[in-house]
Amino acid sequence: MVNPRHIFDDELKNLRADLLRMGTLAREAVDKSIKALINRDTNLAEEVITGDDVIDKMDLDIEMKCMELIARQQPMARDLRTIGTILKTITDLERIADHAVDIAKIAKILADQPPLKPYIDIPRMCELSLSMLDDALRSFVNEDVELAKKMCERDDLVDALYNQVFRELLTYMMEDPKAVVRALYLIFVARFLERVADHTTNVGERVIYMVTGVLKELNV
Amino acid sequence: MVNPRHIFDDELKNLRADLLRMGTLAREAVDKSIKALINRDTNLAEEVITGDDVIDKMDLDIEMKCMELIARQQPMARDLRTIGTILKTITDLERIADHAVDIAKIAKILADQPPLKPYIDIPRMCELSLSMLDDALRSFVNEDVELAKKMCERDDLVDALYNQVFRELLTYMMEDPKAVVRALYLIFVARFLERVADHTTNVGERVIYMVTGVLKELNV
Amino acid sequence: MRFREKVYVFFTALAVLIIVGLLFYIIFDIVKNGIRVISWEFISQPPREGMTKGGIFPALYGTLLRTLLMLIFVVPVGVFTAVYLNEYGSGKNFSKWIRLAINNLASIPSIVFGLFGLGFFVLFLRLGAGLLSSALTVGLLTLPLVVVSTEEALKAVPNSYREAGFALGATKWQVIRMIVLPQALPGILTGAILSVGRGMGEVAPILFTGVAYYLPYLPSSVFDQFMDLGYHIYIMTTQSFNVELTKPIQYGSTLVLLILTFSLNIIAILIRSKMRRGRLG
Amino acid sequence: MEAKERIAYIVVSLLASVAIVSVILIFVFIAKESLPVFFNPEIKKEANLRIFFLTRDWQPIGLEPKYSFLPLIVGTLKVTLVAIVVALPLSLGSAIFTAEFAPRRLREIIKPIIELFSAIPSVVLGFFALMVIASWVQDIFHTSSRLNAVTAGFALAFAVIPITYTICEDALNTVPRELKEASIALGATKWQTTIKVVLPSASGGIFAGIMLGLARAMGETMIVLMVSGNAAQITWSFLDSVRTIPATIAAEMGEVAFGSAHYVTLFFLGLLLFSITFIINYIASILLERTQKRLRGER
Amino acid sequence: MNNIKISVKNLNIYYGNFLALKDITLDIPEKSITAIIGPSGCGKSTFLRALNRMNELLPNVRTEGKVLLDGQNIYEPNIDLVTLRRKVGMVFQRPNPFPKSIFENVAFGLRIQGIKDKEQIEEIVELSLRRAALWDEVKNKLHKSALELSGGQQQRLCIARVLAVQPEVILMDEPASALDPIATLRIEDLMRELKEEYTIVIVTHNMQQAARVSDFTAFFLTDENRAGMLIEYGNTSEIFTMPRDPRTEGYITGRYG
Amino acid sequence: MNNIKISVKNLNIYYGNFLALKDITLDIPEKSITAIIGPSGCGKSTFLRALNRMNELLPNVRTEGKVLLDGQNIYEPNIDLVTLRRKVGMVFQRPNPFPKSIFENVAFGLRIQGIKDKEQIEEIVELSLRRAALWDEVKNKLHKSALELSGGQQQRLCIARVLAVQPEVILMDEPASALDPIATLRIEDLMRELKEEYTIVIVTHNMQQAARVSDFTAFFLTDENRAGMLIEYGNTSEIFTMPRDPRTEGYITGRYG
Ligand SMILES: Nc1ncnc2c1ncn2[C@@H]1O[C@H](COP(=O)(O)OP(=O)(O)OP(=O)(O)O)[C@@H](O)[C@H]1O
Ligand SMILES: Nc1ncnc2c1ncn2[C@@H]1O[C@H](COP(=O)(O)OP(=O)(O)OP(=O)(O)O)[C@@H](O)[C@H]1O
Ligand SMILES: [Mg+2]
Ligand SMILES: [Mg+2]
Ligand SMILES: O=P([O-])([O-])[O-]
Repeated sequence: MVNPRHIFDDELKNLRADLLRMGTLAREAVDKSIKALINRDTNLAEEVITGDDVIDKMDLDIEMKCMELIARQQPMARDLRTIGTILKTITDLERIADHAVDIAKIAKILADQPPLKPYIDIPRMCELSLSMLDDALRSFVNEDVELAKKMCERDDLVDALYNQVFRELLTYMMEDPKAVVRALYLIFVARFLERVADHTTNVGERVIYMVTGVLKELNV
Repeated sequence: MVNPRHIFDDELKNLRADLLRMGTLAREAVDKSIKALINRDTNLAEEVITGDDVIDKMDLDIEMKCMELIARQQPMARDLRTIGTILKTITDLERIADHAVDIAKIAKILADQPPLKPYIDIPRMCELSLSMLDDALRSFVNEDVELAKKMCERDDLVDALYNQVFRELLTYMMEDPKAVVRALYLIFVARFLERVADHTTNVGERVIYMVTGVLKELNV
Repeated sequence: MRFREKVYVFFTALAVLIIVGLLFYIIFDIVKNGIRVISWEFISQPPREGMTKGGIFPALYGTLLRTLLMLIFVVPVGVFTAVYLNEYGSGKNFSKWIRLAINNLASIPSIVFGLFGLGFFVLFLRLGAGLLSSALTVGLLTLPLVVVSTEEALKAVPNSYREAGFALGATKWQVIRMIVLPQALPGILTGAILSVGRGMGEVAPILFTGVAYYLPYLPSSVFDQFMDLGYHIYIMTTQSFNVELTKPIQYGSTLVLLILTFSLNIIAILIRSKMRRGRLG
Repeated sequence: MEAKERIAYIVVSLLASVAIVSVILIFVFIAKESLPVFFNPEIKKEANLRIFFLTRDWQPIGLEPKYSFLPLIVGTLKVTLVAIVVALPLSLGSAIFTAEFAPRRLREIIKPIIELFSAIPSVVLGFFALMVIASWVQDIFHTSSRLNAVTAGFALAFAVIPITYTICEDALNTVPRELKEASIALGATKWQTTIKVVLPSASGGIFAGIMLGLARAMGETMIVLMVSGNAAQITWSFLDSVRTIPATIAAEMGEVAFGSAHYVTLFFLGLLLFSITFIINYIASILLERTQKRLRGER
Repeated sequence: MNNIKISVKNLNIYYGNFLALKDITLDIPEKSITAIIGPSGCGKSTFLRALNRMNELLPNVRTEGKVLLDGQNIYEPNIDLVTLRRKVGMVFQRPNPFPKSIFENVAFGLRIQGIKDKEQIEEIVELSLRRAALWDEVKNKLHKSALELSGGQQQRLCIARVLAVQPEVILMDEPASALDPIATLRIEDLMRELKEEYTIVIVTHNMQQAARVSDFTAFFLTDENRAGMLIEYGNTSEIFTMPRDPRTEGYITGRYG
Repeated sequence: MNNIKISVKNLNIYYGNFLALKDITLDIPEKSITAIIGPSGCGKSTFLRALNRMNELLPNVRTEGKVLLDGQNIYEPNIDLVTLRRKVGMVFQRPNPFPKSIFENVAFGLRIQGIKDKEQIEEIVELSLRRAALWDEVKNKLHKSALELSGGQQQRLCIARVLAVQPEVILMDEPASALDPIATLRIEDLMRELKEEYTIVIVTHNMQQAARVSDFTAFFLTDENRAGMLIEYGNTSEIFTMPRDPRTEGYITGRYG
């Protein structure tokens, strides 16, 4: 017997695919923005900045589709939670992409300034945040609560790294007035990456809610 | 003839009242955090920090109520848009409250440090942001599209102020290494206020969407 | 309160008991007294000795023949009248008149049919007093029976079948022929059987239209006079010169008539109940 | 295809008009044969409305034929009254029992059995009445004549019962089950439900059943012909022999000369009978339709 | 959670040999709306009719187990059915006013109780019609036939009719399935008002309706022998946002089977 | 937007003197599902039945205006009704299979066209049943009575029966209102598949159904004289998320009146 809701399921599937695509774009944006920063690649930075429009549009698109699906298909229970999750997750993804833009803008500013010091912690933060995002998206696709929970735990590492970067750069600033601007920007970058991880944690919480019906803040 | 949906209308009204209450709380949190900063009032700062739990809980509560209302009342058209608006708006309000906490934390740190300079621009930014938030909430209550639009325009002022504060503080930092930490924190505060205004703009966009059905980003 | 209600209900049950008891008593009495008389001879022989002896063959023959003739007339007329009423004529004035006529026919006392048969078929159409006049007269009398039961059967065919047929591009006659009539067949059959059962036992309408007291020969054409079972009973019981002597014959004839009409009615009931069950399933 | 349709329509319409034509013909012919009562001076002398309704004797055979309808009408009314008095409680009671109180199985047995009554030809009923009922009546009432209004009325009741029963039972049955359940769910007992909800709802149908039974009783020929004694007399006693209108026609039509005053009078009786039963049936059918409509929830 | 009004314990119902409801145990709280949902034939109506012993009007029904109304088992032999059914009123799927006047419909329950006092009757009739939110619409035609009302009005009249006998529990078997969407919403609204004073149990095919109107929802399903069972019972919002049983989830999201 | 299949122009329909539909103008696109919604009595069924001239089976109906099917006015006098109704098939509210075998039900439309070729008939029957997503369920009992099927299966059989005469348009008047929720969803699913090849117009009381299944939605309402009018017509998603007319908004959010 065919599932009588298969059309709705198809639409839901499309929506999830859309979300995943958006997640991937956001992830790439962050990745590229950090690459642009490190490699002083203004073109790449510009790409991230202009690319954000696509993501913003996807955000709107998906939201409208969700509303339409609610209006037209009267989802209940898990279906409804899925749509709720998508609705909230796209906001986080959109924010993540915005942070990528913020970073890219800083990359553009710093591109023609001498490097303060070799980038070590920031790429590590980026890597960590993005691996979290990967896991968040994967847990969404596979409805994998365990993965989501583990992923959320890693947020602490990102926070620790942020504090470390913050303190280090603070020292630079106090030591060398000429470094102030650059260091400040880098602090912002670190801060943005920390936010990326925070938003990623939100996604994880949402996945858990979607599957279990329980919504709990994990990154207090 | 009585409106056959009056129970649903009542529930929707409750939800709107909840949202308003949450908005007011968020607004107060921001207000208090800045007051705590200016007056070096660690108690007040602490109050903001602990008070955030209430707002977080409201966020969850309202979201769950929205989902329940969707599941149980099959809202359509404007009813649905209202619920969608509430769902998204609470995220913004929650973020605004979070930023208040961030500011409060900084207030605590800066409380036992000598003032860098008299606060002028930051209180103004705060005032401006909060007046925007007031208008946003009012436009939500009165479904006043015009007010929402005007409110969003003021975001540019906040941005301008932010840039001004940023540059000024940057100068302080470069001039005096001892000022670096304090200036840095103040930049963060300014940045947070700027974010508050951004989130407020989002609320405005949502109100416009709720009333007209058209969703457009106003603060690109 | 409760007790009083039980008493009421008891009285209604008593009514049933009385009616059913009487019915069984009638049957019992007739069977008891009639069964001894019935034999092959009784069925197959003509009456003898001034109708005090012998059988009832000519009467049985006459009855069956006139009923058969009646059937040939009444079934097509009745069925198609019903078809008209239910399929073609809804809302038309003509069908209001038909319906009025049918109701009217059903209400006319049988003796009035007899008068009419005499005045119209026998005298006016000059069909003479014979099988045909009688069959037509009785046919008119049972016409409402056929129309009503056919119409009921037609009505029981859900309208949605017809709409479905039309929506598939069928013509009216196709819908009637391929969907409605087959579906209504059991009902039509019941109507026909009931009309036979009814017509067979009617005496009043044939009194003046062709029945004979005694005939030495069987009718050879539809214009001939005939003997009839019911009439036979009537004559034997009221006009016979020695009622007591012919009592066994009276009972025998009555039993035969009763068996004929009952069996037909029982068949009709069976068909109907089967039909009803079929519709539910 | 078009032609086939047309032919089918024409054939069906023609057959359908048989009923109308018949009724008209019946009326026309009965009326035609009885019209001389008004228009033929010869016949008017012997048979006219004054004689029919204002004299007291029916003696059609003899030197001076007397054609008063009054004894016939009285006879008809007597047997009808007896028939209704006997049949009504029995059939209505049974209808209530079968429709409301009998378990379903029992009901499915009772109903066809009672309806089988209508399958008994009236000669057979007459015969039975002659053989059995007449003796009962004589034993009970010690009458001089076995054949009288009570006997005939009693026998007629057998003819009336199935009609009245069937129509009443149907009427009770068409009362929607939901109505009964509603009443019971409101705390009414079954009997209260029957009396307060079911009977009022079905009252039109029940009344119609009674009327139709009445018409049947008035028009029935063979039974009364066989067991009423056929004495045309006006008395108050129900234990006297009576002669009814249909029985008179049946008994006398066979022996009259066509066109004679007697012949015409008999046809006029037929016309009278026809008219009375027509009116009764008409009222009944209106009642029935109205009740059914009401129960179906139409206005 | 309110007090328990009706407590069903290990209820089994048979039609002849066919087990239509299997081992139902369930507590219905006072002054709330409890909805029974489930696919066709799962025994919803049977369950509902067990609560005022209406099943006994059908032949061959056998009931095992207990149904406690205010702690009293209604299946005990000494229970007075008439009193029980006045306490536990019932509203049916199709509006079924008696073919009498509006007034007489509502007065019916009083008259069969032998109440004769005209004023008292008038008072109760008005009160019941008011409670059923019908008074304003019919006050000028109380003596017109009830059959002239619209479907939704008729259904409210049926509710008024039940209210007049002052029930404590009102059972409703798909009370809105014969009505149009607006009339349906009005009936639902009325239910919500009535639950202030009465305990209401409804059966509905329409899941959305159960979701909209009820406080508690019971989900029934048939097992492999077509016997109806209780699958899940709880707060309506939980049932519709996070049901515990996957079969409930499947049913309410339309993916059952 | 697809091509226009049916174009209704200034349609007025009278029952006797009563104007039931007033000045309806509306274009129905090809290969899509168009839903007609509106309160009871607003003329939805009347409208639908105007599209294949089924109204003419009722007495006293008068139709003004035009209904163009592929540009051809079906109300012109020379139109062959039989052909029209084969082109514009209809599925009714209650499943109404003929009391014949499953096979004969589907073959009916062919037989009335005079098709005798056994193989051809068998082929078309199978194809139609497949298209109606019923083949697998009935292929082993084609000669069993259609009345033995479940309600949902019967309705799909009725759809197959229509498909067998190769219509271009399928009209459905509340095709799922007699079905349980699951069977309803299956019919809706089938509709979505059918719209790949056919133009479908449905009437439904169930707003949610219109929302779920249709591409376009027309909202009808009656005016003060009880004449049905078209209030709004457009994309289903727009109608249900941001209707332009406040009356539409009122109706779909349940606040009409
Ligand atoms: N009077 C009866 N005799 C025998 N079986 C019955 C009777 N009434 C119901 N049943 C059977 O009992 C089961 C439950 O029936 P019930 O009417 O309670 O179901 P339901 O859930 O109300 O269904 P629906 O939603 O179709 O009304 C079904 O299988 C049905 O066939
Ligand atoms: N055969 C008819 N004769 C007279 N009036 C009719 C007829 N059929 C329908 N009407 C009237 O025409 C109007 C429209 O009826 P229609 O059946 O088209 O409405 P509908 O929208 O389909 O309603 P529902 O949702 O109840 O099916 C109603 O006012 C109705 O009373
Ligand atoms: Mg049920
Ligand atoms: Mg309709
Ligand atoms: O989106 P945020 O600025 O609140 O991280």
